[in-house]
Amino acid sequence: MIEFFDVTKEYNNQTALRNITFSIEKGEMVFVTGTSGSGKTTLLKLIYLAEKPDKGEISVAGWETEKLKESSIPLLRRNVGIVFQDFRLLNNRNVFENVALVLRIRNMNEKDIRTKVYHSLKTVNLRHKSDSVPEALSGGEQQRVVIARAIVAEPTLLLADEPTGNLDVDTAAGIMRIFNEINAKGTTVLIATHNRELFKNTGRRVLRLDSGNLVGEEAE
Amino acid sequence: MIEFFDVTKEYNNQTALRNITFSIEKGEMVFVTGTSGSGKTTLLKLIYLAEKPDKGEISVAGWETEKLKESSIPLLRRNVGIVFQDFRLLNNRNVFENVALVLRIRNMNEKDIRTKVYHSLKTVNLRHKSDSVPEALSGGEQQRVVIARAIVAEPTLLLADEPTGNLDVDTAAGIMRIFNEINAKGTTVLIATHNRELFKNTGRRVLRLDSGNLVGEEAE
Amino acid sequence: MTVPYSLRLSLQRLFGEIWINLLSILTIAAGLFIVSLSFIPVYNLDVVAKKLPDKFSMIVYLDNSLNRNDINQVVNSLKKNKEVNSIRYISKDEALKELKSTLRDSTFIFEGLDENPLPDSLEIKLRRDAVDPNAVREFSEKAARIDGITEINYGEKFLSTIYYLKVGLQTLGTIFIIIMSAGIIFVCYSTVKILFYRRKEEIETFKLLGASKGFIRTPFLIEGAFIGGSGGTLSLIGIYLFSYIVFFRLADKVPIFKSVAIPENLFLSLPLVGILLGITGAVIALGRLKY
Amino acid sequence: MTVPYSLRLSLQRLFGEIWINLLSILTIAAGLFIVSLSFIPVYNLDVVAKKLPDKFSMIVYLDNSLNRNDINQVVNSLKKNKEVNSIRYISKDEALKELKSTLRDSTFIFEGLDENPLPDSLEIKLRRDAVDPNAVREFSEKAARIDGITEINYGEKFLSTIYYLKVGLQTLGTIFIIIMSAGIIFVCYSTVKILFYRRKEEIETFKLLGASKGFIRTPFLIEGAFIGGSGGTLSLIGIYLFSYIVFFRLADKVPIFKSVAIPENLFLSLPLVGILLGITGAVIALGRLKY
Ligand SMILES: Nc1ncnc2c1ncn2[C@@H]1O[C@H](COP(=O)(O)OP(=O)(O)OP(=O)(O)O)[C@@H](O)[C@H]1O
Ligand SMILES: Nc1ncnc2c1ncn2[C@@H]1O[C@H](COP(=O)(O)OP(=O)(O)OP(=O)(O)O)[C@@H](O)[C@H]1O
Ligand SMILES: [Mg+2]
Ligand SMILES: [Mg+2]
Repeated sequence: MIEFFDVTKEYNNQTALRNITFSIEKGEMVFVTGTSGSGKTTLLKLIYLAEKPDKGEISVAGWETEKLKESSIPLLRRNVGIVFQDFRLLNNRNVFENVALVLRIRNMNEKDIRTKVYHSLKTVNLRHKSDSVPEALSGGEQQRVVIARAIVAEPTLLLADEPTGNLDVDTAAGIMRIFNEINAKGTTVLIATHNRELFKNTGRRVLRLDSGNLVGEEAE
Repeated sequence: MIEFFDVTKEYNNQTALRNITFSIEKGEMVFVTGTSGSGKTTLLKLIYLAEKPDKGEISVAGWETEKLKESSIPLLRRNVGIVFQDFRLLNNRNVFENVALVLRIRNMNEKDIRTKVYHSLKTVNLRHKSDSVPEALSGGEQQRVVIARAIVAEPTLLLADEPTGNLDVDTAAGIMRIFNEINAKGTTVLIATHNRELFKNTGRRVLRLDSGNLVGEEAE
Repeated sequence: MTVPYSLRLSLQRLFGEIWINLLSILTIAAGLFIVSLSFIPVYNLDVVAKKLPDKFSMIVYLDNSLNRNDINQVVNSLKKNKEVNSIRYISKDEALKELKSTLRDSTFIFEGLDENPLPDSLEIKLRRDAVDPNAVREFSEKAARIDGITEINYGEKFLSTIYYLKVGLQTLGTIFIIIMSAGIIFVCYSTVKILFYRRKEEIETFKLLGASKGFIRTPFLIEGAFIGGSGGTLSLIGIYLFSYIVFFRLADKVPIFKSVAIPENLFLSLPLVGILLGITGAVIALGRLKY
Repeated sequence: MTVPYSLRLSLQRLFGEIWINLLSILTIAAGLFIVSLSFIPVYNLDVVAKKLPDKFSMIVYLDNSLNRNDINQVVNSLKKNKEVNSIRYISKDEALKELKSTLRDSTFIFEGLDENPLPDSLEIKLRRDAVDPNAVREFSEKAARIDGITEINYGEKFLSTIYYLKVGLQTLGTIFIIIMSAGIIFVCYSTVKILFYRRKEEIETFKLLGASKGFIRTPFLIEGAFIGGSGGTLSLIGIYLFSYIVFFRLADKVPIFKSVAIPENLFLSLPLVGILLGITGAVIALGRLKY
């Protein structure tokens, strides 16, 4: 599903990722961890093409990203559900519309949109907040809206960047259950987190980053 | 330092806090915890006057907030350092200026500003990022800038809302050490968090919120 | 993307931030109103300028010995020149009558006259575009060579005043309208651009969620068209209100307003102009979308 | 707050988002330029309108039997009226000379004259504000009662044309300038407002960090003043360039431009007007800051 070969990414001559090589099979659930600023978010951004590598090759869902035409980028992204670390919720529309946007982009009809959005919001326990604007939600509620938005279109690849940073232990456990269910249905899941609790004793593979270097891939 | 008496806060007829009464002494370090949406952020907002209570009385640092003149609100806020859950960093200035803003508001001279800002940024290990804009920082780095901004003016009251949500265990421990040091120097500290690790076995008082009700005040 | 959704999306945006959008609409309306308003005097000056040459005429004095036939021949020779628009024969009696009526207050002059001392003459009106100092001089030289014409008379100073007034008014009017329009187009564009500038982040999020360029653009174009179109329509209403008040109400008191012409059909295109401005503004404001 | 910091802050903002600020500056410049531009024809029409009454004069014919002394008495009686600006005595000989020179082409009329049939007369110029059909009629009735005056003559139609042309031009010009200015003030205000709209969140953060109202406002006011002032200065430069090109270059070819007056001193206030607009825009845009 995802392959990195000798990938290096620099921001203004400061290396964020150095000679990274790894691959993730279809249907896997993998974690990325590392201290603050170690390059987790950058790694995810390379996958959904928000950043371009300075060196090396990346392929996602069979597409070689380097050769991808600009017009195909939206097509690739429509296969990916993303939980952004900084949420990226749109403040000028309510929760329902924020989640529905993903489906509207995919040209779905209004009836299906309602069914899917409400189902997705129910999954994260926010059905009752569908008419609120993001600004009227608590931090954890906002984060769950982002999660609902990421899973609503049933993507083949789910990228979650620090998805439980604003959630208490119980709610976080609930979210992890959802991710496991989705993964069980065949979706490849990649979660960047500093929260060891999420992957401890799960037997899942963990990519460990340290100042931009990949220093380990073993399960914990 | 802080006194709540029978405080109730509603948003559009939905109760966020119900009949809350508690008090925090000068020099204490207290935690607020509770599940997502239980009212932690709302409680902090009432203290720094971003929201007004619908019922009850609040006094902060000797001021009865209900009787406070509008022109005194900035004076009160200048005694308070706030780590906002949603960061509130200004994207059109670099890290240095974001932190320095707090001191400029207090009319400090340029030389002292430089000394204090750099010292504060060094405390959170971000001295080397002082020229970056917030958008070019990782999530955890942004959170640490917010912490640096909250402590730079040596406030008499520090309010921290989920200050370690984007930080790994080690960095979070470092931040808690800083908070403890500040508290030791006499600053009252109130931390809202879902992360039990922060207060487990510290002997500090923990206010437990559940759907807007205060359900416990004991240390863990 | 279904068009109904882009439509709904743009309506939501428009009404979601109604005040700021209203401000833009009013700005564009004000801009278009001003251009249209300044178009009225320019248009009228142009109408006046075009008619100016009609005020000009040449008088050709005829030899006293000519008979009817000879005179017809002179008229025909003159008519062969393409500059000539019309020729009027003025007999010496008519000429005296005209002179008496213009000198109404000093008719005592004529009390001593026993015989009409005036000659017969022809009044020549030239075609509008032939009223130009050089052309007229050439024409009068040609005419002077015709048998039976004793003298040719026209106010050279009057002619060049008329000519330069016409050219001057038209040039100034054109420059004025061009600059006005350029200025207002810029104001409209910049209003739309500033408005969309706030949406940078929204556009970024759309892209990251997999939206195609068309999906991102369409609602902005609709919004731009709506803002521009509303602005244009408002300016049209403003212009009509203005003309009604000034030219129908005020005209009672100040009759000169009655002769002001309003190019109404031209103004009917204002909403269309607004829509075009809005869409163009939106297109430029969005720029080349890059992933 | 130290003023140098607000200054630095506003400069940082201005240059940090240079493009969008430049756009606002240019919008305001375009707006002020347009008003100033349309001020030129209005100003010139007003100058012309004010001078129109000078074209008007009355002729008073005197009895043939009056001697020098009698005439002086008539002049003095007339001068007592406050409407009178100046009086010129025209002897019958002068009158004939003038008539001959205006009828230059038809001097043959006078060939049969043995004696000068014209009377002595006085040409009266009225004060500009007295040139109004009713006032003139009243005055002429009063004057007719003076001994020695046989007849009073003035073109009634010419008078009312002049009068209504003057009133009309001035009314239209005033309306035009008021609407133009209102429109452009609105455009400027709205530009600044839209610009500051983006800063809502920034202002909110400032408040939460303990900034006083003054601290929040000052940089915005400086920014507004700078944007407005730059816009005003640019429009001034534009106007000077425009006048240079049109009135100095074009005037060679089209002499009528030479007589166009440019109210240059008035335009010198454009930067100030811009600054005022910018500051006012900023003040209104910020609104009543509430904590
Ligand atoms: N501005 C608002 N308008 C309406 N409702 C609001 C607003 N702010 C918060 N709420 C609601 O009030 C409740 C409490 O919110 P609050 O932000 O205090 O929760 P919290 O304890 O901080 O949660 P979290 O841990 O997720 O940040 C939530 O249900 C939230 O949706
Ligand atoms: N747009 C950018 N421009 C410049 N530097 C950047 C940019 N984005 C990230 N960086 C830097 O690259 C490094 C890696 O950032 P990244 O966001 O990948 O870290 P992270 O592992 O996600 O950290 P965190 O856990 O704090 O979110 C950091 O030092 C960061 O400051
Ligand atoms: Mg990150
Ligand atoms: Mg919260």
